[in-house]
Amino acid sequence: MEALDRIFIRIGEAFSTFLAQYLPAPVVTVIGMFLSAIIISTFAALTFMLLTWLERKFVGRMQDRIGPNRVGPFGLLQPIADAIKMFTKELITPAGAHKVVYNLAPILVVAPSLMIFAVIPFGRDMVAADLDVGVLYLIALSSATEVAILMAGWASRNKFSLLGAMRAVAQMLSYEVPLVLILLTLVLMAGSMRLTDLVAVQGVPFAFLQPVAFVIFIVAAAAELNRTPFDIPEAESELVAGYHTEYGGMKFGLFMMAEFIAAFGMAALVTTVFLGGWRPWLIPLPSWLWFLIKTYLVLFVFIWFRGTFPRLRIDQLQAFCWKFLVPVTLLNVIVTGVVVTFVPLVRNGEVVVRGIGGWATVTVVYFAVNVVFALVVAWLYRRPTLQAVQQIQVGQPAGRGLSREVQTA
Amino acid sequence: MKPYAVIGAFLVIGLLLPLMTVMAATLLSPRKPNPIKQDIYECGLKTVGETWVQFKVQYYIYALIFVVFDIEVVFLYPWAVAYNQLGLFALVEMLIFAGILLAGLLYAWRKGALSWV
Amino acid sequence: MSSVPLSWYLIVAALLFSIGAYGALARRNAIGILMGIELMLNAVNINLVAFWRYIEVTGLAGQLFAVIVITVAAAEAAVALALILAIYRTRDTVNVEEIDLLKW
Amino acid sequence: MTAEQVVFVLAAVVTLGSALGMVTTRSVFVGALWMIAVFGGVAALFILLGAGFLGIVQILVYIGAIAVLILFAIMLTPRVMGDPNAPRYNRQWPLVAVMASALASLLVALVLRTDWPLAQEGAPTITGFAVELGKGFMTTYILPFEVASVLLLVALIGAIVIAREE
Amino acid sequence: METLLSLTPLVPLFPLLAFLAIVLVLNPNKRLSAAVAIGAVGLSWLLGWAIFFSSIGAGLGEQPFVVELPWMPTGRRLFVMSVMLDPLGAIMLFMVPFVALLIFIYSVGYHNLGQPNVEPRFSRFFAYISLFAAGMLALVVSGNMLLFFIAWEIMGLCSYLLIGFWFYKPSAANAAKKAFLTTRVGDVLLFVGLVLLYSFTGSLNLYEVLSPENIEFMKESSISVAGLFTLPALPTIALLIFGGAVGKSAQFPLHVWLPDAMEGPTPVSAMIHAATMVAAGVFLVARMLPLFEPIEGSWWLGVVALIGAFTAVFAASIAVAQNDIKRVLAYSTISQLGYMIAALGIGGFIAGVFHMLTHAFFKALLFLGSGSVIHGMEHGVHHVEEHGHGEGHGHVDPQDMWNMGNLRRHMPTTFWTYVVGAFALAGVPLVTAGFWSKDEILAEAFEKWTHKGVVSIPFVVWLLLTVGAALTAFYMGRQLGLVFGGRERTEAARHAHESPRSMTVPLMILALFAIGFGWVNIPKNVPLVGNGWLYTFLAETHINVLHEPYEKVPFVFSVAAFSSILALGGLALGWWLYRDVTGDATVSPFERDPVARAFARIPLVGRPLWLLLENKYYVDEIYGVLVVRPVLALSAFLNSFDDRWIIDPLVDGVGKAARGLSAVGRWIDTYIVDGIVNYIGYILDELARGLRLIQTGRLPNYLAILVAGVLALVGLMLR
Repeated sequence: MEALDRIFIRIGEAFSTFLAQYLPAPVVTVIGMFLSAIIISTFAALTFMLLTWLERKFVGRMQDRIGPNRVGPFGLLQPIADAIKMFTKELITPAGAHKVVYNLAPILVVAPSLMIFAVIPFGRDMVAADLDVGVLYLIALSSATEVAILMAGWASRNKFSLLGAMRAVAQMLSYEVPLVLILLTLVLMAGSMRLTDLVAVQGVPFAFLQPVAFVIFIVAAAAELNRTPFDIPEAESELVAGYHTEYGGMKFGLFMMAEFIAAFGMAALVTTVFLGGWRPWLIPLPSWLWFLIKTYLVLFVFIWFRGTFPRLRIDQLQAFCWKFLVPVTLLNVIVTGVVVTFVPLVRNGEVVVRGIGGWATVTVVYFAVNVVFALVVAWLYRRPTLQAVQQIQVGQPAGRGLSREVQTA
Repeated sequence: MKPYAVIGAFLVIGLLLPLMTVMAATLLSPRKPNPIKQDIYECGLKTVGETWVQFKVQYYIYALIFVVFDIEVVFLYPWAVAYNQLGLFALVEMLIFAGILLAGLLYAWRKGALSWV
Repeated sequence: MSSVPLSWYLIVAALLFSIGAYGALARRNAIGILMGIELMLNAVNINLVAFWRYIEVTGLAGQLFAVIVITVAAAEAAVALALILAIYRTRDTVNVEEIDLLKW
Repeated sequence: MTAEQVVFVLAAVVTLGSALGMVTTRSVFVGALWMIAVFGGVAALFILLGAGFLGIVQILVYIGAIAVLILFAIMLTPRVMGDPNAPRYNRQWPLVAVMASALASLLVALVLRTDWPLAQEGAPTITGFAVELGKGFMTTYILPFEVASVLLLVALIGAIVIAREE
Repeated sequence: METLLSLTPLVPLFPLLAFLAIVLVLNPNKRLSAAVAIGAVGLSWLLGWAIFFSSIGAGLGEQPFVVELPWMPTGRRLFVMSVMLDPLGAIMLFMVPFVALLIFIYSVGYHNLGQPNVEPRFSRFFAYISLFAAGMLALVVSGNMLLFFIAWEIMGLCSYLLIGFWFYKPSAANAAKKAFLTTRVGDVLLFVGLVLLYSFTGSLNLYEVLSPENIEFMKESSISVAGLFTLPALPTIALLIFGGAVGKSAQFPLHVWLPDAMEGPTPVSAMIHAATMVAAGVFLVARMLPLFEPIEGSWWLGVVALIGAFTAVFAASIAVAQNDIKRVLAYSTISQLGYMIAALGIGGFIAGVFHMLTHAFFKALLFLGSGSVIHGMEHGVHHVEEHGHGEGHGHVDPQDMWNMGNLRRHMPTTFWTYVVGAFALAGVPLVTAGFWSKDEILAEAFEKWTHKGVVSIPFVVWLLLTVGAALTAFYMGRQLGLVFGGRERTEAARHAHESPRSMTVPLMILALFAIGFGWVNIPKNVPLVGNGWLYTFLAETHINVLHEPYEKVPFVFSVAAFSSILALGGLALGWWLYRDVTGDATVSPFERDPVARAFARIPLVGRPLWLLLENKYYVDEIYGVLVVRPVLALSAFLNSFDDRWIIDPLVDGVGKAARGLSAVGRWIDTYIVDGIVNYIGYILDELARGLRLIQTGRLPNYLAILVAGVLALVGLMLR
């Protein structure tokens, strides 16, 4: 068990001792760093391929279809077929486009989503870069993606691309705020921005201590990823394909790749900060396996969303963020600040909760506070939420957003 | 320093991987450009009007509020990290800080700056 | 302490500052001017952090001041861009040579 | 050349080269992209100086917030953005170019001539800067902390009032 | 008692809180705003007096009470705000909040609270004036230059806001701008001085800065101005700081703002002229006196003395020829401030401070009294206009003294209190406060010149001040005669009536102090009543600050007698000449004014001389030509300025210059003096045209100039 848990670390150690016989130590370190980057990136890329299959299969089932089933057993080889198709399709650069920026954008959009995994702890002691400002780093990365999307939209010189990019970035900006505030709440509880510390503190997963924040986080994460029901930037019925309208072949493939890898990264983040990361739940399995199980669980929820909810309109989307999520999460920070003062998890950098009794108390207190908080929020928002729900039910078709957004100059 | 070096390696690989993919695709794919293929896609019709249309100022307003919150993050995260080493005073301080932040949000709300239309 | 001497950082900052000043002074587009100013602020921040690293490494002030500078830069950019948008709406230009009401 | 020097030179070249790109390019949008590269280079310099927190903050605020704001503003002024023949510079640019080079050379001379009071070799440095910063904000630097929030509030209100279409 | 002293920082805090409360919350409710403002300043007053009385004999001169508040850490240095209480500050705490409180109470009646014609921005007035009081109180208790300068600037702002309180009147708006810009000249000088002081001493603490070692150090140092030339440090710093006082205390040549400042509401005039703003300048010089080496008597101290003495006579002579009741008082304020500055300038520390204190009481009294007169006259004017039995006079100016007359019958309380104030200002012997303080200054000067001989600054000061004393008595007699004596010269004066209680009660209280406050410092050698109490109280400070015991000035009978004769004679003459004049404001001065008539009899120069006095030596006009017009012309010029940078101004300039030359020819024929002045102005005007080229209104041009400045600075650092 122990050996299985540490198998990847053992392999790495063995490899570097092997290299150290022939090469000086600094070179080995550098090679080790690049190798870890390459391995993790490749793993992420493979996950992307798996995810495309999974999503099509799941959504197909939800929609009473079968999904891909021709290439390979259960259609498992479908992603490979897709890859071959993309590699061999012609790469077009539109006539009016700004060539450099147009071609740079898909590359720059992939890099940040891959870089997410540098700080994610995949298992016990399995983290590439144990950064002390890990949470801030992750927030910073999402902003780099925004710039790449704007580049794609601008350089295509297509009004659908530009509009899609503007929408996407506006949406990502807006939904980043509740995400950041929720992460702030968790950092407040853990007293550290280091993701390994965040995992270490979770004697009980934070999802139980902060259920309200957990639910909001999942919702906001879906929006941050531009996924249904928040896929307004690439709403097919209005904007063709959003900011990547003009992209084809492998360049389009890179956008898809970035999107899926970012989804995977977001799921990994949710796992790390809310579900206890690699910490096993009851069944003793290797830590990295537990991490993957939890991450795929979260990914399943994202896919489930896609199969279930209709798309929002952009005004509803922004109102939902700024008028509901942001105030609620900000209040949650304040409430948690008060609770942490009286029932601390960490004091002076040391975890102070001891034993099952201690964790039970903490869980009960935090959960109770969250329930009260949720009730108060529900009371505060009772009429506006009702109205919002009504709007969604009897509101106009989503296509109306476009005409309002583009002004007659 | 070490974690940042690893991140540097990730940055390099993160840029190289898609770059190599695109280069491989360039090698593998055919290349037969023609003006119609390279035209801007507008559901099969000729492009109408300017490409760079006039956007609503509302986009800017959202970005603006985001900027303010983003900066607050820079101040609030250090506070959150140090919070377990500080007393109740830190809570009061943060309440003032967050109160001012909330006041700004409420102001924007009341001004109608949060509404899309 | 470090294989890079302090003066290297300061020289980079000085050059960045001068380029930013050139951008701020020579651009016609008001947004371009703002961008030049942001470069200058960045150059100042490099200096602050370099001084922190090489001279006052035990104190907070160097980095903290850089944080404050970043804050001020953000506030400045927000308001300046709002002004530029307002001018664009009313006068249909962001060319500073056409915006000369300052002399009134 | 040590590794640190190599990285420094790389970061410096990216920073200064992008800065030059920013001021010389014709399109404001592309200029803004160059500016983002400058911000990235400066962040690398911060990290190299051991100010990791500040490096991340630099990316977070400058690229994530300020640069996006600037890009949005460019998008919102399409008649300017769309004019490919608009001249880059105003009439005084040759004079300014001379002045900027003079400034650069004077500053460099000043840097080289000054005898900097360097700290002792191996002076204790701050570890976990974010924590120290948080403590500092709650004690010595409490005024800047609160003033910053007021400043941001003022900027928010001011910018909303100015930018809104009535 | 220690605890009481430790409450000192609270004194300025109450009005500050009142200001915030009114501005943020209370302003819709006029009555509550006034109540809060008065309550706050009342608390300050109670606390101020409690602190003052407990400070007697507390040895504060030896060991001032200090509270330090850390303010801003910058790098390795921490800027500190400190509150200090020494006898000088304590005695100010006796005077400032008390006078301020009375003025606040008076304002309630002045702005017609509870009547239909109440001031619409009543609450705002109380907010401003509370901030003003807070600024002055903070200034008084400040222990370092940082807090001092902040308080100083708060007062500058408040004076702008209050003088321009009725900003819809163009005259008020202009007066506010004038006050702000004129004092700004002084403020910049003061700021440079303080920065230099800080750079030499490395401290902001007043007592540390003024330590003998630092003075000695500055005396030996010199300031290099951009490496071009050097200046001796101590005189430069001292005179720069004195520049601040010149601006704030309205000394020549920066006195022009003060007479115009009466465009604000009268309580504001009283506040500015009596209790706060102008006293601040004198207070500054008194605080910084060690910089001037008063014991040895340096040349730059002589500059102070001469400016003060000159201003005293200069302003008094103007006051003789003014017709506006408040304008006379305004020039008398300038004149009296000249006395204080002159007293400090000959090393008479206690004499100067003493005169500042007594002057605060009787000048507040006079201003509030004049406000009461105007208030009464406005009633009369209103009445006449309403009932239509004016004799076709048109509008009657309620401030012009020629429209008044015999008001002693209609406004008895105001009359008697005004008499007290006028007597104190004129220095009616033995009874009034003004006599004792003015005599102290004259005696000081007399003592000094008898030691040094006739060819000395103290002699000049003494001579000028004595002449000034005579003039003062005369114009006060004139004013009393015109306003209260004789018959009513207009219908409005006949219908004037007494002001409400809230206005007269402060007058009565102030009248008590205008008499009684002089008694605290009757020289010891005066039989029966001599006590020299203030002297004892302040001497401690003197020793601590100047490290030298204060040289005791005895009561000199001959000086006192001489000035008494001048005072009584002047008053009597003024009253006698103007009691029975006829002719109201519509009549030419050479027909109605006995003194003007006397001037007119002198051949050739007589009439212009009177006009010179009446027009305040044309200082405003000179400044108008030298400073204001170029600035205004600048914008006018830019109006027509387009892209032709060179040709247009050249052509324009040549034409203008030619026209200017012919105009000069015309002017020489008529007004020689005025013409020369205008011509100089015109030359400057034309020169300024070259500078105007840089004013393009385009941001990049301005930025380029800024960067050029940076370049120059870096170049200097490289030298």
